[in-house]
Amino acid sequence: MKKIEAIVRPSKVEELKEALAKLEVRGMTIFDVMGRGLQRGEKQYYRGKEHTVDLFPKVKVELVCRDHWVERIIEVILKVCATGEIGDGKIFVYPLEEIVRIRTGERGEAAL
Amino acid sequence: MKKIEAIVRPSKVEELKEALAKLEVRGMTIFDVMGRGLQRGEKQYYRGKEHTVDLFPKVKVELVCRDHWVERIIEVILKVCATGEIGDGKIFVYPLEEIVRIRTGERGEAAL
Amino acid sequence: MKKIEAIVRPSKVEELKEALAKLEVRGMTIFDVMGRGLQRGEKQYYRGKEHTVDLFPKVKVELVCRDHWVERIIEVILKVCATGEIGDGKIFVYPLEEIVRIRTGERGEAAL
Amino acid sequence: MRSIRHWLTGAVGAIALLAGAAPPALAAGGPAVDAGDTAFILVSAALVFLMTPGLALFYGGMVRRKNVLSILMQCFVIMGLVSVQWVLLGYTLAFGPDLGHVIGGLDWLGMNGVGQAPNADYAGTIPAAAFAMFQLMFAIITAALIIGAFAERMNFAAFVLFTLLWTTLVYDPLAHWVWGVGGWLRELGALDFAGGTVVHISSGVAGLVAALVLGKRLSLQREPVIPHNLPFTVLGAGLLWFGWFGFNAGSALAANGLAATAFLTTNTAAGAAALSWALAEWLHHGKPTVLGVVSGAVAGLVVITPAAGFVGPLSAVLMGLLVAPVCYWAVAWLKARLGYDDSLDAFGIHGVGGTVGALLTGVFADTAVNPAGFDGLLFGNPHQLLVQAEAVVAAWVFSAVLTFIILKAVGLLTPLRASEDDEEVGLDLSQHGEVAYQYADFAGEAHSA
Amino acid sequence: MRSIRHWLTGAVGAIALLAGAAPPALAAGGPAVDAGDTAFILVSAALVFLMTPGLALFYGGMVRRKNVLSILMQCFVIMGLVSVQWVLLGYTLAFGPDLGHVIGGLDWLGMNGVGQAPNADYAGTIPAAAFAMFQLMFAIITAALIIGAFAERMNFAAFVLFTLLWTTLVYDPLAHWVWGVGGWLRELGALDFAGGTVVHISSGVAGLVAALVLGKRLSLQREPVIPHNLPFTVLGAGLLWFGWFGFNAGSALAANGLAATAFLTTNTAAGAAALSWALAEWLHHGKPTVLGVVSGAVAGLVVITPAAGFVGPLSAVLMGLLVAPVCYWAVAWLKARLGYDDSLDAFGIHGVGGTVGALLTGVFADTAVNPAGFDGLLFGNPHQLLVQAEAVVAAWVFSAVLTFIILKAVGLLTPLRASEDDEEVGLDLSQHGEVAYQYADFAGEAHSA
Amino acid sequence: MRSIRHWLTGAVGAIALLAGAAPPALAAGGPAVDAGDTAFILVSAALVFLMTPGLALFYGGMVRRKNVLSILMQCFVIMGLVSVQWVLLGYTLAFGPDLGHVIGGLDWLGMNGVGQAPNADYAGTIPAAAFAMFQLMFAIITAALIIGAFAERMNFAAFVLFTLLWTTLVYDPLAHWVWGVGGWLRELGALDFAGGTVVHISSGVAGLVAALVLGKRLSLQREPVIPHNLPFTVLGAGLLWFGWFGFNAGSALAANGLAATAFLTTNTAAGAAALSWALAEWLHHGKPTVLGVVSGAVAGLVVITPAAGFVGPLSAVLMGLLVAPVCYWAVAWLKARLGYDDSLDAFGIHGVGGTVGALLTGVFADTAVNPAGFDGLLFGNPHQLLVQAEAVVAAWVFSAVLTFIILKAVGLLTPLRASEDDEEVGLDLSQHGEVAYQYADFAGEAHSA
Ligand SMILES: Nc1ncnc2c1ncn2[C@@H]1O[C@H](COP(=O)(O)OP(=O)(O)O)[C@@H](O)[C@H]1O
Ligand SMILES: Nc1ncnc2c1ncn2[C@@H]1O[C@H](COP(=O)(O)OP(=O)(O)O)[C@@H](O)[C@H]1O
Ligand SMILES: Nc1ncnc2c1ncn2[C@@H]1O[C@H](COP(=O)(O)OP(=O)(O)O)[C@@H](O)[C@H]1O
Repeated sequence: MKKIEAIVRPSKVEELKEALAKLEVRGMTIFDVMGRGLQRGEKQYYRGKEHTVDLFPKVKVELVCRDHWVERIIEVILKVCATGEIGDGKIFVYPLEEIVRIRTGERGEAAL
Repeated sequence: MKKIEAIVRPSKVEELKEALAKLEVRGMTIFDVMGRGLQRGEKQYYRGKEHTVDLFPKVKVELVCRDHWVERIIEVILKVCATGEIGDGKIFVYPLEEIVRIRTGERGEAAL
Repeated sequence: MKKIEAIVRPSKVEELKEALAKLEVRGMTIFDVMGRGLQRGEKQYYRGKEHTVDLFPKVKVELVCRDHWVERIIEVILKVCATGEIGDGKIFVYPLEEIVRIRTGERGEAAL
Repeated sequence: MRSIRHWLTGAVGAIALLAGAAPPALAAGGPAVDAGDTAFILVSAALVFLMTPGLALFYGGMVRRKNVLSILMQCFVIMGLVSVQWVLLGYTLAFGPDLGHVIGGLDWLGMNGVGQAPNADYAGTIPAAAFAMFQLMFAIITAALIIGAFAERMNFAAFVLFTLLWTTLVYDPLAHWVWGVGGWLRELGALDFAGGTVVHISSGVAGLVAALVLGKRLSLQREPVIPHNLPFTVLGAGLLWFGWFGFNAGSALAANGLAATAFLTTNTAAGAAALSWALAEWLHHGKPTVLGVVSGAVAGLVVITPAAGFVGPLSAVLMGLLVAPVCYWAVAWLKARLGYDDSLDAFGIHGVGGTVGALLTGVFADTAVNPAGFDGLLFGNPHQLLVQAEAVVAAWVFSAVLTFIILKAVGLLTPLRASEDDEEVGLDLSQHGEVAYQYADFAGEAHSA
Repeated sequence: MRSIRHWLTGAVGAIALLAGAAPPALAAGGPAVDAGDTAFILVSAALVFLMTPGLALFYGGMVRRKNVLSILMQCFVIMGLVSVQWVLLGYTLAFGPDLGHVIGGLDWLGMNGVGQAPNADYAGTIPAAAFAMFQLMFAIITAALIIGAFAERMNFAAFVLFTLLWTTLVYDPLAHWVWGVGGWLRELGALDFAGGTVVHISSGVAGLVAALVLGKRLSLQREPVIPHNLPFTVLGAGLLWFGWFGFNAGSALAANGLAATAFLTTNTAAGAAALSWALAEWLHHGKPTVLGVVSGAVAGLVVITPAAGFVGPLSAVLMGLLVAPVCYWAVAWLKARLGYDDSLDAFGIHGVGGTVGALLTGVFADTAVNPAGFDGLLFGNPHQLLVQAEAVVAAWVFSAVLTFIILKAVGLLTPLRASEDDEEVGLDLSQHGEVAYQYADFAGEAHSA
Repeated sequence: MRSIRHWLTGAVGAIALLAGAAPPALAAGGPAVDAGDTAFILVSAALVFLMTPGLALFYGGMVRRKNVLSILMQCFVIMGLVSVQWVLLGYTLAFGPDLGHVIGGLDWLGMNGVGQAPNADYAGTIPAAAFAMFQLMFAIITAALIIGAFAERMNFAAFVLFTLLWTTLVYDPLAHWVWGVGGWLRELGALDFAGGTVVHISSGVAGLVAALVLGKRLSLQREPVIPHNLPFTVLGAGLLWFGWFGFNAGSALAANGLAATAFLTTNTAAGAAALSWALAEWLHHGKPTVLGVVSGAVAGLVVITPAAGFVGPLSAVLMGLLVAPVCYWAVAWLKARLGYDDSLDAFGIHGVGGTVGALLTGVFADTAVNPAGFDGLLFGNPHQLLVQAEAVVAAWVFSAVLTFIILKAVGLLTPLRASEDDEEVGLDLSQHGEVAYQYADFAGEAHSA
């Protein structure tokens, strides 16, 4: 099993959720993060003091899935979340050793 | 060493903290996340427009610990956080290669 | 490639960003977390009811980088974020299997 | 066609007539309206009105994030319910021609006969409608004060029924007793300038009873229950203090020297109590808090309410200094000791502060300030303190017993508490299908589940 | 040197004279100022003023986090723009000596001749400047109501131009028609106590047209668009209700019995409508919401606005009960059905509620309440309903046509909508370079990108 | 027993008598109270009161999340402290019978003799107590304005001492100089309608000195320091603008034509300045901000304060247009250049705007508007500008020197600044043991550490 971490634009989250649901991938955990990379910021002004932002709001989507699902999910993410403009985000894939469903105590693939 | 990630109900966090403290496990990092899975949402209404929520507030608890502690901690989490109703959450266990305590620069188990 | 997770004091984030930028490390993802460890809390009072806090605001900085960069980055984090007082935080290093740049679909080191 | 007017504006009045009540007392050619006084009372009514949104914020900031809308909802529903109830029925119950010293007759049902001419019995220089509106705002805020006691757990339907019954069966009669011409506490000589007994004791005691009947919040033992937005609470306190000028100075029912005196004592007591609460905290645990300071200010406003037009400025300083430590003790010690869950201290501040205020009015009242009042203990008239105590006991007993009965009755129709699940999820989502804040950058959060 | 005074205070007046207008009508030795009435109108003006910050919160809470500042910005810019426009030009267009029943002359340009003495044409017991200020506040709130319709997508420069043109070309003439001495709707006998037509229909219809011309928000289909801070919305509603006492009672232009009546009907209708909206929701989807209750209260305030000084309290109850379900239907069904994106229901509440109110005024108006008005349908005068309908149609057509033309004209100069990117990022950051909230513990967030 | 009354209401008065002061000047049978004027001044006092909670929000929104409660706390503690100080001592220092043109005598200690009858020296148609309360609100807001300068770093105990000393040693005498019968600046002929010198210059300059004495915030260089909640700031500005109608129009001390004029000029200047600040930003960096617009509005309110009852509406437009760019320059350029850390621009807006206003009053004052004033430079009296400049210099020097001395004295007793750790953690938690917001779904957050 793998954990996929996708850092995407907030405005893409709804679409991504729907696209994944079509794959029958429902389980996920998401939260707000701030990202920094190549993207260049808009300026802010407070009483004339300029402040250039270099952290952008992104959403991190975490999905744990079976190994053979990884590529399919990556494909969907790329399709939905790529706009071609800097700041689209990244996908990271990690190994994972164990999964437990708290409700039942089930382990491994059964817990997904 | 392993990293345990538990995604639990917000209302269980206090109890979990206390139960782990009894195990002498104090160190942890926690934050708010939104989760999606089998759980079905309550409806919201804004001027007659219905809006069904499919993301639920959960809390992610991250614990780095020695290998032989993993099972004991999972057991505590199961005991405290299982209500038997859908939405109780998951536990994920990851491998981890290095730990550093920033204050002292200590590495590995000493850093815990 | 590795993922470095640094849990640091919020007041150190700006400095850390700058120090890493000097290393030409720009890409990172950060978010607010609450941490628990050896640090002892200040008391809060609400209409005479005392409430001791044991969760402290920290910031988690996540950096994915090539293997040989890991030590250099740890060094910078230690230099900037160590104050010597309890609560400075931890660094965790994880293995990682794949990276994809959403914008282009590039994989591996090219995606960084 | 003319009959429609009679139907519309007279239908309920007709009921009153059938009920054998006297014809409306007000006629053309009565006393003249004074523009200055009318301006003052209408604006005061608006100020007192604003206290309820202010209270909504004051209370709303103190609950947890998942329940803030339920507080705001209850306040606004009270504004709606009591406004309509008052026009149809409440006003005449409270201020209508006296029946047996305990209640007003139904003569003014549906505001029948309550119009543009003054009613000299209550305020001879302002339109009767202005007086009725000013008084309405007191009825609203009183019902709203109670909700602090059962916050974060009451079933909404039960709340609606409770409010309607309570305002009709507790507030309206009590207002009649104390302020109505012929009311028995008024005839007894009890002093209550702007509603220490009618507003604060009645609501605070009702809150205590409700807290006891409903029981504790589930999470109370399990986790810290901490105000989710103190700036709201502070802003709410600012609006309360602001509105209280209408409450107390407006209770002079004219823009005169007495109103100025009441304004002065009101502000002074609030300021003094804010300071003494902070001081109590500073001494007790080393840090004065802003929640403490605003709680103190409210306690000071409560304590001076019955006394505002009867005491001098130095008495106001003393009353303010005294009341805050007592309320602090009630919320920090007494509540924990007795173990009731008065969520936002409706009893601890309004019940206790109102009681202290009613009694201290019997100590500090001074006919040199207001010849229409009586002297208190300090000025040679210990009897007044006794009278005040009688009024306090009457209000306590009446409010406690009736509140208990009403809650039990409502409980027969619908559960008083939200279900455990609903309480856990939060009343906002479970009772109202709404979430207060959307912090996330992606759309569509829910709440604790 | 004396000439400087003339230059400064008279320059624009001179233009007026050159334009052939009559000399200022006000002279010393006119009617006397009454302190009570003046106090009431100045305070009422302040109350109406506060409605715009209140509206800013009411609307601001309903948009998404990334656009809240753009709402607040638009409200405050309107406060600035209309304040200056009114003093220089607007007041004389609306209330200056009548030209052909459609517009005021330029005699009072730059407030020339509008001073401390009363203008008996409008309010004989208060300074002309007080009347002008009271009226200004209506002009401000009217322009501000519109922004709810095009929220979250309008280009700021276009908004500024639009506002300036709209207040000058739509509000000022319409105010003249309805309230100005000689205005044709006034002469027709249309009743509009406090601005149902002038304020609510005109702004609501303008909102509908703007929503249609600008088109839908990009994200509307893609994701749920949910209020980001309902407590702000509720607080805003509280301030609106509070300020509305100045709006409606102040429209008596004196602190008298009529003001008290208007106060009473205003509060009653608001309360009744809050309840009936909640009830409609309860029946419709099982849960009354706080957004519903405050929307209902506002709808009730809208519906009673034209009627406040012409109807009795029971009519106010009925009007309140009736209007809320109609507005609820308009925002929950009609809007979805017709497919316009009136973001915050400026049309659904103010356009629809104002129309209902103007018509119902023709039903419930009662000369027993106000002999200076007319009887409505219920009191034997069906003709009044016809007159009201004429006024409604006139306001609808005038506002719709002019708003359309103004938007098209502005669109020639600058894009009406923010760019897609800017809309996505949010107007706060893209149009104003600011971010509303800093939640993070580290410094310096941006917004959705 | 009667002696208790004398003890209570007379004790401090007795001290005054012992101190050789004249017996209270007010006696029965004096001038009559006018209800309209009294209504207006009491309501104005309430409006000015509300400015301090408004300021709390205005400032509170601009600090970082971890310090917002400390701002609210300081504002509310000032409300308490100054309310009590004023009743006991401050009022008589400021307005008591003149001693040597610099201070009021102690005759009215503890409000002795300040009652329901008017004091013809100041306001012959309202109760003396109403006048005293109206003036109190000015004392409160003045002390509160200063805190913007030392926000986010002052030690709470030092703040309390500082406030008490400053209001007594700076505000009270200065109020006497400018407004007290016999005060030397008043006798000089300096015009200050509602407190440009007394309120804004004194507090702004005190802020500058405090910022210099305390030094910069630690984090200032290290990280961006950005407002944490701009909607609060905007709401606060709305309440300030609203309350300012009481401040300026109320300063006519009667509900008359002059009050209407002051209302008109106040609103006009605020609107014009809001626009010109936005314009300055638009030209300077391409984006008008809402923080800019509300800062401009406040600057406009500041500049018109001394002039409100002396100038016409077109002068108000000009004053508003002029002041905003000057204040913008002060906060955006001058502050950076000179390097003081005036956290929230108490000096940049109130000090600078107040100075501009006091001087421009000497330019635009017009006896055609107010015959009780003087003409300014534009109307042929350059001398007035000189007089205004003298008053400005006197206020600057007096406030600067005294503030410096008071801070140094307080610094001997307790550290002026919070410890570095406390500043880092935030004043809310470190000084008050509280946290403003609970965002998390689990209970019990702390703050930056
Ligand atoms: N090395 C990295 N480690 C962790 N997160 C990264 C890294 N590089 C980029 N990110 C995340 O990906 C987001 C997008 O990266 P950016 O370089 O701006 O655009 P793009 O991926 O389109 O080239 C960043 O905002 C950040 O959240
Ligand atoms: N595949 C997954 N990847 C990541 N997180 C998941 C996944 N499945 C579930 N979760 C997390 O676990 C939570 C509970 O899952 P859910 O399916 O609703 O209930 P249960 O685990 O009790 O069957 C979700 O809200 C989500 O946060
Ligand atoms: N075992 C752990 N697993 C996850 N996070 C931890 C663990 N121990 C500590 N942390 C994180 O590191 C932070 C600092 O730890 P703490 O023990 O307080 O200080 P220090 O690392 O300086 O000794 C904590 O607040 C928490 O966020």
